[in-house]
Amino acid sequence: MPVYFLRRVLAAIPVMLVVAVFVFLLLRLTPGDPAAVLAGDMATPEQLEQIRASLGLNDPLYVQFLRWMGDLLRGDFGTSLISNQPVLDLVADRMWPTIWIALITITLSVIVAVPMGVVAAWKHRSWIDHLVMTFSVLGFSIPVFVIGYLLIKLFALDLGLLPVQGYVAPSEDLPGFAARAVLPALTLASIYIALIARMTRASLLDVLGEDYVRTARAKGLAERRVLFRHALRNAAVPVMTVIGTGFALLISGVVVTESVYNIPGLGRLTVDSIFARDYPVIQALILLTSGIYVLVNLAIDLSYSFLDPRIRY
Amino acid sequence: MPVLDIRNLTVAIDAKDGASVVRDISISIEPGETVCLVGESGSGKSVSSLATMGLLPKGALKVTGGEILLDGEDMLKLSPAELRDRRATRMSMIFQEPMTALNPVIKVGDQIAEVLEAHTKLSNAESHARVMGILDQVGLPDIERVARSYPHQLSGGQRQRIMIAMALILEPRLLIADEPTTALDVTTQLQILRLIKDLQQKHGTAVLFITHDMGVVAEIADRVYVMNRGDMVETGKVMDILAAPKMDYTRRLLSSVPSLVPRPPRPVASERLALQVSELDKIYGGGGFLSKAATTHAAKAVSLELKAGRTLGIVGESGSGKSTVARCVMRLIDPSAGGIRVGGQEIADLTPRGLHPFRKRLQMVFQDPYRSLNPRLSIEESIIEGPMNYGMPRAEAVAKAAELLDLVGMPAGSAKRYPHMFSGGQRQRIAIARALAMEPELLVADEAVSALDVSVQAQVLDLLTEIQERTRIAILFITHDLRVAAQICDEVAVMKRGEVVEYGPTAAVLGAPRHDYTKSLLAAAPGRDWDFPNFRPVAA
Amino acid sequence: ETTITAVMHSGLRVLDPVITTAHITRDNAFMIFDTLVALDEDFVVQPQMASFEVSEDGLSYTFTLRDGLKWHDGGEVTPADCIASMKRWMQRDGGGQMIEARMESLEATGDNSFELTLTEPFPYTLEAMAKPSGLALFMMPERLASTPANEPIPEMIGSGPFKFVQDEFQPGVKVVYEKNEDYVPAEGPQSWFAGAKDVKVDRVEWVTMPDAQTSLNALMNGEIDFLEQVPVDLLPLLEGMPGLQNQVLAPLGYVTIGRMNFLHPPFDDPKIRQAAKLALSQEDVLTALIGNPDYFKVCGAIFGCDTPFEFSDGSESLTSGGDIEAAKALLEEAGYDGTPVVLMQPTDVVTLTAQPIVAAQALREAGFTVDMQPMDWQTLVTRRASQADPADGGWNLFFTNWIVPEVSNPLANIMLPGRGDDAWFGWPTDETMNGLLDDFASAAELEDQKAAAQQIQARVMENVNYIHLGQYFNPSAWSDSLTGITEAPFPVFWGVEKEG
Amino acid sequence: MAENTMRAAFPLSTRALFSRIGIAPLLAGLVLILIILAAVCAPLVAPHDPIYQNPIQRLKPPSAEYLLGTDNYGRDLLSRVIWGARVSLLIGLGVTVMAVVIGLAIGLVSGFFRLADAVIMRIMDGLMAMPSVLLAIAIVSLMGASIWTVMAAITIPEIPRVVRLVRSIVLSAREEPYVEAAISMGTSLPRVLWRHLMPNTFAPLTVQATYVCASAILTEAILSFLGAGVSTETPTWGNIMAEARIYFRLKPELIFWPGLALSMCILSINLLGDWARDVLDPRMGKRES
Ligand SMILES: Nc1ncnc2c1ncn2[C@@H]1O[C@H](COP(=O)(O)OP(=O)(O)OP(=O)(O)O)[C@@H](O)[C@H]1O
Ligand SMILES: Nc1ncnc2c1ncn2[C@@H]1O[C@H](COP(=O)(O)OP(=O)(O)OP(=O)(O)O)[C@@H](O)[C@H]1O
Ligand SMILES: [Mg+2]
Ligand SMILES: [Mg+2]
Repeated sequence: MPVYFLRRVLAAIPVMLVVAVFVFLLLRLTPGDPAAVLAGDMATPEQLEQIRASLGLNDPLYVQFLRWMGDLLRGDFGTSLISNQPVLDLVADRMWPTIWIALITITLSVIVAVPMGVVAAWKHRSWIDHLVMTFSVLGFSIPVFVIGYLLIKLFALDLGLLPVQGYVAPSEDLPGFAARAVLPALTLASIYIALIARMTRASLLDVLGEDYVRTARAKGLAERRVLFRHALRNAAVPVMTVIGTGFALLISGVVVTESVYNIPGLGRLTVDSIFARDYPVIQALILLTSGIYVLVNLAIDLSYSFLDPRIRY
Repeated sequence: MPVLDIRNLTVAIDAKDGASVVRDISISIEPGETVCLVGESGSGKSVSSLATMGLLPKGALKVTGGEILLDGEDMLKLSPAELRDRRATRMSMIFQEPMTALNPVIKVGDQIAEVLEAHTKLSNAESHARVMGILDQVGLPDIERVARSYPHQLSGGQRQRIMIAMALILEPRLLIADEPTTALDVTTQLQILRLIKDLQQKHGTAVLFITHDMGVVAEIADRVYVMNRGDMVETGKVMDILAAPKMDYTRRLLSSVPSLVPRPPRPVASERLALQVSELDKIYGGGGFLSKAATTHAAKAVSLELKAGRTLGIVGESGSGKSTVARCVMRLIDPSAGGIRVGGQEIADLTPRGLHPFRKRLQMVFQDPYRSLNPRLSIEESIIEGPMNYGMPRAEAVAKAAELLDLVGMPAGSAKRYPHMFSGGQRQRIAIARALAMEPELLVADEAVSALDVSVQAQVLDLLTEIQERTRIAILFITHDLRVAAQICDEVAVMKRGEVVEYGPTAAVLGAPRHDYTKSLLAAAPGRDWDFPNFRPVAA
Repeated sequence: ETTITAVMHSGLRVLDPVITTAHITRDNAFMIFDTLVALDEDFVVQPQMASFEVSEDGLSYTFTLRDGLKWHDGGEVTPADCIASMKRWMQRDGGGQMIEARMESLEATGDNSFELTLTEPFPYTLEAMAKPSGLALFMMPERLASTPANEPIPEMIGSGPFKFVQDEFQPGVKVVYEKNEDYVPAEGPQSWFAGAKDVKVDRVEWVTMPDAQTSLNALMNGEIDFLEQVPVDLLPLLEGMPGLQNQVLAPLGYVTIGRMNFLHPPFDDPKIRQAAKLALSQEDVLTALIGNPDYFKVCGAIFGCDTPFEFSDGSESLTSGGDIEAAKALLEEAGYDGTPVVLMQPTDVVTLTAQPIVAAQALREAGFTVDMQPMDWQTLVTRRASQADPADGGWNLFFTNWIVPEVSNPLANIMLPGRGDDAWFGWPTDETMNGLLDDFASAAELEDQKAAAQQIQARVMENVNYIHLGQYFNPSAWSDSLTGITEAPFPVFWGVEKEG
Repeated sequence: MAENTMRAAFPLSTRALFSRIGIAPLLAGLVLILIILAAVCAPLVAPHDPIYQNPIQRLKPPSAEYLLGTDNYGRDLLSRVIWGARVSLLIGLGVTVMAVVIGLAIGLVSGFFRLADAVIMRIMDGLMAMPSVLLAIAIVSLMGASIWTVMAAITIPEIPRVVRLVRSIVLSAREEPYVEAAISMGTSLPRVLWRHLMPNTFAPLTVQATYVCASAILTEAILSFLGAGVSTETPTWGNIMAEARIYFRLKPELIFWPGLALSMCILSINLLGDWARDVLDPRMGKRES
């Protein structure tokens, strides 16, 4: 296990390097100029040039890249070109809302989606199955922001049950946090639930055709036991996998959800930074989200060995 | 009163006007009796047994007539809950594939205990004691450890013992065993058969034993039922059936079973060496940065020689390295050390490009006839691919394909059809035709008949013999079935754990084995005392 | 404790008001920093931190700091601080550079006074120092003001009515201000940026909401107190909502303009520029942009209607719905060869998406080939700095908006100077205009200034230095719990009270 | 027997169609055909010029002239939704074709050549790890928002998924005995790839393609929403909605109609994909995603 873990972590290095090179080149080889953003509307060309020089943007690309890499190795993610704050501070500030919303979404999704998928597989081809499948196809078919708007209209404006926007830290005001987290989490969960329910159903259907399920029935076990004790755990690996790869989807959804609900999280920080050409921040954020993605999927791979004793690392 | 009394059972496909797959069959089993249900693949053996357990796949098959009486109680009239209650307590079933029949993520001890949980009110301690008791009875070593193991940590034989323990823990009246030993090595098979017999005697259980292996039948059956395509053909005491079958179908089935007595040796026709393997070594795995994949030494210093027009058999238990040798010879994998000479030319260390000219001199027939033909190509396309790779014009190759298909006994006009339109036996013929199209000097057949019913197997073996006589091709024949080896091979090499432990003329090796391992293999072969094709015991 | 929660027009990211002309940075700076002198609602320069005296010959300006001025870190405000602040500002601001060009000396003359001496009279001096737009002149402690002009200052320490709460600042998300208890308001009634800046709440929080819909919802749900910009189309939603009110707080509003690239065809030809101008109609643009006519004003005056220099010479076609026929004729006459007009369209700025779309249709109708290229605003600002050929990375036309005070004075209006490569993007070379600007700068009397301004108006219309597309107004909305909100070119939070 | 003959004689009878295909995929196909027809014939079907602005007619409710009303530039919503189908479908199809073709080529190579595999998969892992919407926003805002950059931006993150799928199929298919048989018959590697391995990928790729297509159309809408989409002058369902979003409470129909078209379209594509999966390979569920 430790060896495997080490190997996987080492294997993540070239992946992150690919990400780093890609993002760096993407940012530098395409038009866009943080100096222009910084200087504002009335700046003259000459002022732009001065700012550019002072930001080090006139150095050759490889120099900039090596400088960035060197800084990274020393744990220095750089300083925002625009707001002049250390990138790490910015990220630390904006991280928690995103993490909280993501955690709530995942928990909610798993709690809702897995039973949905189980019931659908169990009642294969019944109306419940069709209902679940319809719902999950719908979940893939409606843009996140439309779902967001609909939920706001219904729960915040028409029924007046919840606030329409905002974020407060759970440590400050737990009920306030909860009230504001419900709608974004629901919005985000719509895709995730669809994804997980679908995968649970598909993989359970596969498993239900396996010999050991027949054996379990031949033992005279109750159907519920067959389903939850024998089938579900065997179906769990692909479901976990989808939770992992769906994480990328979650990040995308977060960007939109944070806009709709005005949550000061990492998604919006990234979008804002991209629009502002705030190179160090974009670089750090994409590297960070990619790193999290890699880690989450590593954690999920490791979880396989708990779900399925045949998998040993 | 019989324990199980199936009366006029009919099972059909669950659809409007669905065809019936089992028609009007009746089976009865007395307490303590072992009844064998035999028949070729698809004859309805499994369907009958699943119907008894109430485990027919929902929405696919349904019982449309008859009754199934278990101690006089009709299983077909029970509610699902009542039926569940009868399972494991009154009737139990064990399946063919012990790996997939056990839940891979639950410890085997828990899987057995689950039966007790579902049907009794024993305390944890009591239940644990019961589990240990039954594990002990099925002859498992170190039972505490075994109980805590997951299925994949046990060998095939051990897993099947677990299945048996699970089936018998509540001492059911009836045990149904659907091909419980087919996936096992002969030696393990013998142990399992003995175990079932022992337990049956101890508990007075009635056993319905499903198999297609006549050897097994001869070994254990009291009475035999023979099925063919959903119909019950014949039934009777085992000796009556084996010695004096009444129906043609049964006769054919029995006469297809190859005899364990080696056939008379053939004279050596040519001294030319088609294949010479010397000191071949193959080690799998290892290497790789930080990877700790264990290495497997799958072939150790294997040396073999094969003359033109002769057949060399490689036999041995599963995992002994037979396929490894074959694949090295074919250069589908790279040998770790040693030499392979084909027609005098060393090919062990050629690059893929250098190998190209020699490819056509070696061809292979694979085990699984369903996967060895590309399902998307017509069989003609599959056959002409090889010759055209070596520059034969298409028209000529097509003509040759037609010729070959005729040679292997395929109906005319089958060339344009696709593999799924043929039966397993036919597909194996096509695969042979494809190999022959290259006019190879050496044909490697890896378990080429193992997936076929005995009757089809006999036809394919005859075909190979006939072709060999005509073309003087050398055949490297890999099988785990000693009966087949005895009938087709001129020489036999016995492999064990990657080593050749005995090597010589078939008559010598199988007739008068010298190595202990060969002896134990032969001793374990079920029905070794019975000469099936001749309906009589083997002459001592 | 009372806190005003306000949603401003954009998120604050850049803090240094000398680095950027971004409005939000300036708005922020007005909370934290104070100015030496300030403009009141009559465009008159008033003392703020300092009283001033101008010598008879107009060459010497003496500033005397009022008592009790303190930095947020407790230090006294000294003339040295002010001088350093002015010098840094002069390096960057257009008005400041004009002063610097004429500056003889800038020196302290006592513990609380200093003197600016010029080589020639420059009547615009005080106005440049008081203007609330472009780069306004804010006073900072010397240690901050000595930061090089193209590097951001490291801290936000001012002497203004509010203190910046560094710990709670989240760039682009939230800025928090606390009342500066030590602040001593200036004399006189509050008027725009002049007079007493009397803070009546404990805290002000600016939060950013990227979605107009969301911020309006938040206001209607009572989650925020003040919304700087309400899309005019959405005003009907506010109508009849109890507890809310809305009003245009910046009565001068904004102007929207189109700027051409003078370096490349087709707009290097004045006739073709003229043709483009003829094709456009202020009403069409403004209707698409704003909708409700109560919130825009068709206005031919490049210095803005209701300003001292309101003239409308040469703007007939713009204000009367455009003259497509004349445009066609002129285009024909100029021999336009179909060179595509590369029109940059920002996709992410709500107040700038409509202009290119309407303009593209009008230009096409007049016979132009239009190549409209959508891009985000930041790409646009980068690209507009490129002098390359429009076919490879350059441009021909883009649109932008200004608040009226940014254009209302000829010397503040950055689009006017015609100094080629040194001019604002578009790089016109226009000696006539430069001459007129000099005339204006040296005009001592208002009447002379007006005469020069009128000629500048005519010149802009004739040479089409840019296309003036009219004025529009942005309603703000707030909850009834706020009182004392006053008109100003942009929202100020002193004088505002919050109940409860 | 009679029944069989009937079936053979009238293979397309409605009943047979329904029973063989099922109602949902049939309806989905119908909806999709309608949308494609509308897209192809947009110039004929649309009552107005989709980009002609008429400021006086801004934000008008539905009327005989403007069946669905007008947007904030006074453009006809119905015409924009119809024309929007064009671009949205073009983006969906374009992305699908590019992602599948590129992914297939890379996946085949990667699945078969161990050396290349190591490098390619690292790159693919890298691409996969980058959040796709963020990547797309970055690409679009950096390179300028034209249909082509939007398409490229959406394609790039889809490629690794296709590559992984193709590679996994190739990896398992190359162990198939018929592939070994071909090799032992002296078939060259490129030919083995082309003739024996690639066809195995078609069924799963068809299914994957439907999902790629659906998600591309959706991603375009999200990009528009975030301000990194195609110019509002070229109507796409995404940017019609994005542009109208501030009118969500005032004139919800501006979002409703394009949203309905979008969702119906994606729903249909997804349903067809599910159907294709059931038909082509009932066990594909495991490989997906
Ligand atoms: N789920 C099913 N749906 C439809 N037909 C089935 C199903 N299962 C079995 N059959 C059919 O029933 C017939 C009998 O099958 P069965 O499995 O009983 O054969 P068998 O005698 O057990 O063969 P084998 O020796 O290969 O196990 C076959 O023709 C088979 O095609
Ligand atoms: N590709 C491989 N990588 C690693 N080990 C392998 C590989 N193929 C086979 N082995 C191992 O090599 C040994 C010999 O395998 P081989 O397939 O040659 O046995 P076999 O005699 O053909 O058995 P069977 O009768 O089951 O086909 C076994 O222990 C097997 O697990
Ligand atoms: Mg069977
Ligand atoms: Mg083998």
